[in-house]
Amino acid sequence: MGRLVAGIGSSHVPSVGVAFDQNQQEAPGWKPLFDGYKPAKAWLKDVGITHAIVLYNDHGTDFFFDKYPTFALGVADEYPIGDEGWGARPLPAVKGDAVFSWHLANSLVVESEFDLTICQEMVMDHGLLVPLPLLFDHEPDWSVRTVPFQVNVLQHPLPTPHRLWKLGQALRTAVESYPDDVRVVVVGTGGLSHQLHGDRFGHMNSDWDKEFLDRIEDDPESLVDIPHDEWMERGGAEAVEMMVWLGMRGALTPKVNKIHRNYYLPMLSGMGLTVLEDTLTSAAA
Amino acid sequence: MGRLVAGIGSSHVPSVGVAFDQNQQEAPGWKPLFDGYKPAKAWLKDVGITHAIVLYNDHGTDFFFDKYPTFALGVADEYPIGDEGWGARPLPAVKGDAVFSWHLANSLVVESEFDLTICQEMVMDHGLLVPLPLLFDHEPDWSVRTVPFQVNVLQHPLPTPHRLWKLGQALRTAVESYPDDVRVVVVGTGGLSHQLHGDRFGHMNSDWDKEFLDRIEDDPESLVDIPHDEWMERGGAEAVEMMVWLGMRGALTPKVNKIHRNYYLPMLSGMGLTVLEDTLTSAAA
Amino acid sequence: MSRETGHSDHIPGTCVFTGQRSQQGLKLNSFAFSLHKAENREAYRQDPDGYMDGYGLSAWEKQKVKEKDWKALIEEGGGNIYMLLKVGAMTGDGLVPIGAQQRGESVEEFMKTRNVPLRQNM
Amino acid sequence: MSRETGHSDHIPGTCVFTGQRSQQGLKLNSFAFSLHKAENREAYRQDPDGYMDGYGLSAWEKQKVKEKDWKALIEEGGGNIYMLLKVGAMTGDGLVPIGAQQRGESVEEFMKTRNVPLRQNM
Ligand SMILES: [Fe+3]
Ligand SMILES: [Fe+3]
Repeated sequence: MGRLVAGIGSSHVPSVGVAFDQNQQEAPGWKPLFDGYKPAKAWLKDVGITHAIVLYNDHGTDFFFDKYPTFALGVADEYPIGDEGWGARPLPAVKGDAVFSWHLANSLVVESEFDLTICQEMVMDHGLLVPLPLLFDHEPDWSVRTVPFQVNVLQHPLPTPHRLWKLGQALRTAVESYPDDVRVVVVGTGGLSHQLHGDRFGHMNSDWDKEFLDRIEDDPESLVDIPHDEWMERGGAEAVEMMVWLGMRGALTPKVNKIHRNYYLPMLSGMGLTVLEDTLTSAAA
Repeated sequence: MGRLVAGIGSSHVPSVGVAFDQNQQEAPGWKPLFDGYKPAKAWLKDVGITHAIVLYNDHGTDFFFDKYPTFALGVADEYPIGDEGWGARPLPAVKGDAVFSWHLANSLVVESEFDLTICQEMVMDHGLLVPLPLLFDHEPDWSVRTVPFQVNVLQHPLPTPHRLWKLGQALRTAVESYPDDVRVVVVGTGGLSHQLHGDRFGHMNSDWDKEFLDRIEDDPESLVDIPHDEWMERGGAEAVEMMVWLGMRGALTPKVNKIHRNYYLPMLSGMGLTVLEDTLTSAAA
Repeated sequence: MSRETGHSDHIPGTCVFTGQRSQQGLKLNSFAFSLHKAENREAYRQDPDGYMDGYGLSAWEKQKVKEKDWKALIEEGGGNIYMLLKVGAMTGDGLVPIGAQQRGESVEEFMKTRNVPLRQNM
Repeated sequence: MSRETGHSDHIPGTCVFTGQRSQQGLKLNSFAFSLHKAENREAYRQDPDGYMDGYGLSAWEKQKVKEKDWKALIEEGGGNIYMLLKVGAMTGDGLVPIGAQQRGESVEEFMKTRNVPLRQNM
């Protein structure tokens, strides 16, 4: 039977991918970031994760505004690495699990009534590719099977935080009805505070970032009614990505065990990481 | 203020488009079908419809299984006529209304939490193009502004009939919150009974078609819990299209005035037409 | 049953187009879908094998397309009827011959089962 | 307010990427999106005007792209920052110069406002 073991929230700043590929992990500006992922990666290996459902957003790698989905679920066995304008990163194609993904699709659409766009072809964006190799081995091949789940946070109208919360709950239902013994982590990526356009370019808000990291852990339902405008006012217009974390948190038990947290605020955005253990699964283990 | 004036259910058999373009309206095999639309078209003109929201399904004209949406809403000012394999029909490009469409998008996604795929580019399929010129003038140009709404009934998992019912209710909410004086008809297309593949090719069920036409009018909520399998068993595998009519019916008042109905069963499929007047709007008029 | 798995096949003579079938037939259906463009139909006519190779079709798939074995393409190949209809439109096979072949009947035999035999339908 | 209309512009210095802006900038953003393919970047380099003409860009849009006036493209042209970043990636302009231009600052002035000035960020 499918088990939801943990949830992870992570930022996905593209330059982290560049720094990773250039082996900058020990450089002074980057070390506080990369060191933060080490305990997370070790713990995920320890608890035997087999599958990662990654909620992320595309940034113009695969989806365009001709036809823009609110929620797009990948159902392939393999996903190519995207070229975001400067060539594809040297990573092996992301390894999927079509059978598991179609099961999730059936449960989400028929049981939980989510109006998914179902993708048999889907190209991976830094929204997923930045955190994935920080959390799992990828050489010689990925140590985890990934289900990509793309969320629109670019073109308004955006899904509400409440809808993302419900999505998380539906993902749990879907995972738990899977007949095979998969051990699943749900990852939500995006944020934290940042704004990338306008006079307000460079806006950051570490107070809000830290409050968010507390609330996503202890009191996540207090976040589900915050309107889009308030996410933008507090964190910056592009920080609506933070809502995606609610899709992760909604999948977990109300109370969670905090395994690890990291926060770093260089340059242009708050970079956060949180690792939360599901208490139902940990109690059963 | 936006007003929901009426709902229409209609079949969308491709050969009707061919017969229409070849002026076969008086041919003995076709006359019972085309005559059925005449009172509908006259009545729609009479009640001053300005906008049609057309719930239909694509049949491989614009959407493919690489990325297949459950619900796709058009938000353009114009939609090209599709080529379904034998050239595009000689019809003017379908006239849209981007401002109205984006209003619907905002309401459906943010207020009602539907996970739409939003289409600024969308090519029209016979699912929409067969009924449209039977219901509205199109020469020299369309007498109505159209909002295309594409529903997946091809690739399982399909949306549930219950979800389509809720969609109809959400469409009403969206129309009624529009500040301009638009007079809207919601059209649901598809069916009736037909199966186009397998040993069961050619299956039709006029008893079920007629029961459906009664229930969609008088007792639509009795249809929302029918599982996909039962729609397929009764009407044929491709008759899951009939569920789309629930998106139309859900937008209307529980009680409706029946304006017109037509049914014809030639060759391969039940061809139905129903015109239902909203009782709230008719009472207010 | 299909509510849970989406993989119901209990209706006789019916292949529900599930995710499983869509995955299996992705290349075949992608080829068929591409024929909504006139230039692609022309390219197919010029060189059927070369065109199908461009979509990665297997030898079996290419053979069944050329044999117009719609039944095999749907039941064994994951073909979707709406996509395959574009192949038929190109080769001059309408829905009736495609359906009759699946039923194991001639067009004439099939037409006898219809109440109003319209020339073109669906 | 934006809950109803999706067209909120009350946050100073912020252009929310609404449907209205997406409609306005569709061609511009389509051009920018196309640059995720290396062959398209090469085609642009060979003939910037011809390439942009192929996406139906207006004279104003072409001029602002060539002037690297990101501020105008976003505030007046409906440009989406994530799409425009692909133009910058091609022309060698990272997020920092793109952002500094929008703030009306030099890169040096902007860097002074940062606590950890990482070379590449975002
Ligand atoms: Fe991002
Ligand atoms: Fe149809």
